[in-house]
Amino acid sequence: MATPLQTPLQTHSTMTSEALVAVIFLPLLGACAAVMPGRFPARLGIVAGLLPLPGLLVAVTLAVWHDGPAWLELGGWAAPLGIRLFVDPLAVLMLWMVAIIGGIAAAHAWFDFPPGTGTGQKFWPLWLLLISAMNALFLSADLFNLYVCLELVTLTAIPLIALAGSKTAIRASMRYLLLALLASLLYLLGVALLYNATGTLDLYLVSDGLGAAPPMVVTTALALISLGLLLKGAVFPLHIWLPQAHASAPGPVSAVLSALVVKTAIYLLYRLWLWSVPATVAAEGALTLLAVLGAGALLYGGVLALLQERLKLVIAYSTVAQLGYLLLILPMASSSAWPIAWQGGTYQLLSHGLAKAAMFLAAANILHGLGSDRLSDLQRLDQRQPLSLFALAMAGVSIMGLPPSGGFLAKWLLLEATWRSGQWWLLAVLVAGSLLAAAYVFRILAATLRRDDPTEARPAAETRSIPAAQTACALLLALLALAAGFAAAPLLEFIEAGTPGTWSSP
Amino acid sequence: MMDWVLSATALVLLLNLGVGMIRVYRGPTPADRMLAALLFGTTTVAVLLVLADWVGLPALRDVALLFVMLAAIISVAFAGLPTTDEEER
Amino acid sequence: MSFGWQALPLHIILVSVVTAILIFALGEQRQHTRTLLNLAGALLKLLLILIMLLAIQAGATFEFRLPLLPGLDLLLHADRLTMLFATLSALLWLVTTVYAIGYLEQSPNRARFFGFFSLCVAATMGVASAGNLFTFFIFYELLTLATWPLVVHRGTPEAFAAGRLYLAYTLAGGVLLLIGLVWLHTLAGAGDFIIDGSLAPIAAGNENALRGVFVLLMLGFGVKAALLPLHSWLPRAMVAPAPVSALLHAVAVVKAGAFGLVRLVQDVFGFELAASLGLTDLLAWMAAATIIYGSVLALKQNDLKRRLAYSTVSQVSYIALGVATGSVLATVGGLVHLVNQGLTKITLFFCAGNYAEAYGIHKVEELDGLGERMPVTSVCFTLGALGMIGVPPLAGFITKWHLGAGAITAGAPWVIAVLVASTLLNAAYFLPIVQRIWFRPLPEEMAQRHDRLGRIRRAALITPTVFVAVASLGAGLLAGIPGSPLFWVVRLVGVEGP
Amino acid sequence: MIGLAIDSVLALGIVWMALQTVRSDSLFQAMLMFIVFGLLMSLAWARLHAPDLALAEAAIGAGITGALLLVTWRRLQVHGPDDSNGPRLMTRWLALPIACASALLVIIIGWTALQLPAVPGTAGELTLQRLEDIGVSNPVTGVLLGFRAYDTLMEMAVLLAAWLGARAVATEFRPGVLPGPAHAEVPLVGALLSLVVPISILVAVYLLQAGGSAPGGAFQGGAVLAAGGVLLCLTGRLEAAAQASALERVGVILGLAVFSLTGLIVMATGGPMLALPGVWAIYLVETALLLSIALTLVLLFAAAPGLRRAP
Amino acid sequence: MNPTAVIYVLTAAAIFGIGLYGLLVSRQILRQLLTINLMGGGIFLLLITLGGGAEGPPDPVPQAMVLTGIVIAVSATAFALALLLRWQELSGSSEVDGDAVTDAVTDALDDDE
Repeated sequence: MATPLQTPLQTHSTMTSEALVAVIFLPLLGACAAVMPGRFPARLGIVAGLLPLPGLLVAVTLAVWHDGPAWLELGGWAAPLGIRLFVDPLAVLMLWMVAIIGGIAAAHAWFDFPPGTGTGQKFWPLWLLLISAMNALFLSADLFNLYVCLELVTLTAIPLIALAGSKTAIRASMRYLLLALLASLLYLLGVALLYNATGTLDLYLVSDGLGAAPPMVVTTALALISLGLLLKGAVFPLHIWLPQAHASAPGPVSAVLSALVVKTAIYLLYRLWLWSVPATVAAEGALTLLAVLGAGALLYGGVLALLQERLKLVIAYSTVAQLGYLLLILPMASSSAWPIAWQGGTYQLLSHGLAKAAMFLAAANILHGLGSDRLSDLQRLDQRQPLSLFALAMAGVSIMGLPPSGGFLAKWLLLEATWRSGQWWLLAVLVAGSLLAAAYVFRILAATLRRDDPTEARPAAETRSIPAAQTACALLLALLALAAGFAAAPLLEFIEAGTPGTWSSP
Repeated sequence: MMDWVLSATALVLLLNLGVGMIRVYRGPTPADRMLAALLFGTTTVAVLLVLADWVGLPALRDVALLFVMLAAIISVAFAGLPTTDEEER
Repeated sequence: MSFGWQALPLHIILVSVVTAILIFALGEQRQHTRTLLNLAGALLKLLLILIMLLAIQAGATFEFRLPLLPGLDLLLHADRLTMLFATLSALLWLVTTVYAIGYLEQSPNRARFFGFFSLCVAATMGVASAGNLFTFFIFYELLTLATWPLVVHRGTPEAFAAGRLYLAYTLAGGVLLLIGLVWLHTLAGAGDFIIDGSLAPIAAGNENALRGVFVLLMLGFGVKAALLPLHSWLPRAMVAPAPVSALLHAVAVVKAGAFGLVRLVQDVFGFELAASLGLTDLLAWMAAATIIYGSVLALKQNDLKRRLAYSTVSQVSYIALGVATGSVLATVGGLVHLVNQGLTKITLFFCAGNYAEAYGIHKVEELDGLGERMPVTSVCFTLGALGMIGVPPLAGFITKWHLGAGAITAGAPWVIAVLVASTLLNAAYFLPIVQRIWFRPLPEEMAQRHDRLGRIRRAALITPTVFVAVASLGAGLLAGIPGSPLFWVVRLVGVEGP
Repeated sequence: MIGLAIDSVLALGIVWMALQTVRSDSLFQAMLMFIVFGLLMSLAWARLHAPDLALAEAAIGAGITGALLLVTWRRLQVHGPDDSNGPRLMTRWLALPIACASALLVIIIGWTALQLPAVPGTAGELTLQRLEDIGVSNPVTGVLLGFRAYDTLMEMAVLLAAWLGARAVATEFRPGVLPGPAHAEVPLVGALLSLVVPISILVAVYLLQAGGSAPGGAFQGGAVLAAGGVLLCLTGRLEAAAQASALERVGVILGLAVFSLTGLIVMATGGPMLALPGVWAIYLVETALLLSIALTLVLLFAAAPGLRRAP
Repeated sequence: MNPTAVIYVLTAAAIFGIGLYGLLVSRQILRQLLTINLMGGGIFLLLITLGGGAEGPPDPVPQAMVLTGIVIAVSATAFALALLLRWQELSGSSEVDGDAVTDAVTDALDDDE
């Protein structure tokens, strides 16, 4: 049923293959370089590992744009014997997000973790490995390889959280680690069953065998894999580890965690349910169930975000909520509005990533400048850190789904899809979710404009200055989130080309 | 016949292990537990050697060899542990 | 997509946006540069609008198109209705800016204030020149975003409470609007909505869907236009500084809602279609109810600005009433009130601001005898009040005359009754104020007080007040000559109306 | 019949050990049970015709993991209040439903797995058919360094990440972290060391070269070598250092770097990515992997950024 | 499926379940790590048994998966133990205050720092 399986496939020119491989291996080797002592290897590793990524992705994007999705067989072994990489518009989109958000967050981190010295020595190898792991994950077409990638993402992300060093951070890391390991095991158990039911580990060949396998086996396997991914992706009600972990991590790490790392699990859920599961498996109910969880996330996360007293916790709970949007589109997979829903979902993926990363970077600047991120301490932020506030507000506009922003276009598409497919409950959830988002974003903004002390006795010097470049990083991401509200048409066309095959209703 | 003898031997050795398990479980002193655990290593080696023939995998003798070596490490690791009140019980 | 001459509406928006960005960037301290920048921006914008006005008179067309989503473009264009609203808001921006410079002298956070003020005006220009409902919605929401910091500007708990209420209403309204838009989009497919009669071909069989869309859109616009029962945010927002009130009531926000209703009836549905679906009656009744209700509540208010606010609730609905009544004359009455109400109400708010700044007066009963202490302001206030009541030949009269005459031609004589009742109520809540100002003695303690204004500030506050008062006077007295608002509206309706 | 009896005894033992690991009151006892569980698992692998796994389980599962757990437990004892006998379980009202849910899951998994039919044409069958293309006769090595070499490479990255993570959280070096050097004074320990350490190197090399045709390979060999290193740590010959030396850093990234670069060079010369050109390349990569695995495991055991010789 | 396979499949399922139960109800982090390793053992056993280990040499692909899995498990355990040491250093306890699951829920509303 999936598009890529029905179209004749080709491996693109070697140039593209090399670009794909480089996207994974440059940061990986960069990490190796950053392990070595001294400033130079670290800087070399960072620059060589991150800077070429956009250029490589241009080549990959053009190739996918012109010739469609492509495989790359590693070692020259065809699936199911070997492992292959698969690149399609969705994967390209994710790679771009890693390159842009990972790159900008890295620029932000450069100042807090100077390469090659002190904490920088600990930070950069992990960071580069994380980037490499996410790129590998988005490209991998093999269920077991994805398990390894998931573990690599987990085992690089958690130490990065722990680098914050606070008691809360260590505690959150510990809990995240235990639950992430549990999630991986559930995933692995499901994969074990799938392999024995189908004889293959290839994400896109599994579907061939699933029809013949006993339904009970398929159900159990898919349920276990999904459960694991829902836990890794912090989907309500399995989100319990996320808020503290994301809120207590160092700023750039929070940005990447919320914008990219949790998305890896959602991405795999998409791959599993929209590519691997064939139409013969009655998946309608499962997709609706996932959407119900998404709706729960949207509402619960929104309400909880509204109750938090610390800025970073508000943003973290906002992540819990916003992930819900990504699951809401699933029940529309069998409707005629699916291409619109797909565009809306993926555009939400993109704009939330940009906006959320901007918010976390801005929050890091604020925390660093003010020494606190309690909402009650944010008074007169417009005087003290106007640019960080500006970034926060711009990103907030996108999170709320108000124009002009990428978030607005995503919300429009989602609304249109729900309307066209007649899924009224989804429509209601979308509306409620966006109103909740508006409530918590404006709550932050209100806290920053408040002036309990009208005489302005507070000296301006209490604000610690932060490097202009760090402010610029947050601003840049926020502006990108806004720009996503203008330059959508070609991007959406590209996304639409990769819409997973539309189902025929059983 | 040979097969029967081998498998019976393996079973006896395994049951032997089970008795050892009881000692590890019951204690009462850490020394009891440690000795039982060391006995374990030895018996495991024996089981592996029997299995090598019964299952028909000579490579299992390598495994047995490995266990012999590791037994030394585990015993040092045990010996290095402090005795706590709980274990003196 | 071209950024040249054709894209003039975009450039007019950008003038305000750039002004806003520069003001933000300048920071709090550079007061003189900011003032200069502000005035330059306002003047440049006014100039560009005048050029565009002349060009349109000469038959030029303007269009800027940027594809945002497949089948949905950001479209800016300029028709006569655009020009009516754009000219009004640009002119009042200039005036209000001058007034605000004087009003906010020495108060904190001026950079923020003027920055968001400029953004509001940019959004208003976007609303005016939106070429389709999608674009309209974008700028409409932008307007919400840009006005919120102004509403909460004072930073007090009351200000934030008002801000919360404002957001609750406008964002909920935005959601209704959005849903209506999505619905309309799925019905009518791709394309621009503001094409007269474009919905007629699909009307058959979709009557109820179109009714649903109309109601949703009407409620969405109704929030900002303060239609009953969606009005209660407006009086609460009175905690904001006087220039903000002027902005909310006259320049941008309420007007954007009313303008949306005009676009909805005139352009999106077309009067014929809306009337045939029974929708104009609905709107007319809601508007009539709002007119009466607002006036009655205004009567009860003791706070001057709150009384003015309820007056706005009432008066803005004249616009909707005129458009919904449908005949040419009534439409003229409604549209001309867009301008007349703006000029008159801004006069009144400036005066209220002057009283508050000079003597700290907020209540109606404190106004006794102020005519002798603040003659200029008081004369302006009186002119505004009389204009609101509709005393001939002032601006309000022009509106009411056309509305009444139009209602008769449209066969809706009940509108006359509404007008009469409203006029009596207007008189009932305005005349006592006028009477207090001129015919009550000044209290003893007031006689000893001096006003708190310096010379320069007084000039900065009085000049704009006089200017808008004269303009509103002119809108009534000189309604017959070419160039007057009535002149424009008649041409507009003559060419484009139903 | 006796075969079944063996299987039953082994299976019961495994389940019982697992149960005791969860249930026993003292944490120390739970760890012992877990180590015994590892031993029995190793026997199960032997029974299930998987000597590669038996080797790996013995060396890594029971050996290294067991030593790691014990030594961590000891550090916890030394550096903190003894709460290993504190409340073991969470509130009881939740424990019962969790037990029921777990039991249900066991039934579902068991039932599901028993329903699985044999599927023809699996990846494993293909592997056996195409093994000669790789050039090694041990199919497991063929998969690990041939058909699914990419997994192995990523797995090395995971190992590296674990060390990086441990280094990131080990903020300060605390003396006495490893069992004290008191054992160095015991005469027998020195003799033991002089015997076991060379043997571990020998066994590691043997396993490495055997890996091509017989069970063994870089992982098992690396673990055995690491076991030797662990012994040196345990007896105080090696101790934790606050910084890794350059040589250690090279060692840690060696496997990953050599593997990736070999793959990239092959691709640069026109071959497919990660296709190792011939058996010599496999051995080259395996040697690098072995060194990295051994060093990383020892470092992880020490929970320290680096190691140095005890004075 | 031959009886040996049945025995080991059931054993695998049982270990996984016991591990899961232990993970969810334990308060001690060290024990939680033990249980995670138990669960992993269950999965590995299932893979090999289903891969035909009861009859002869099992499918090499699951064998490779298990080998990889064992190394990943030891890596994760080692890192977790390092993190545990750090946690104890900061908090003086080797438990994440209270229960892994219920506590996280109450965390939702509390912020300590």
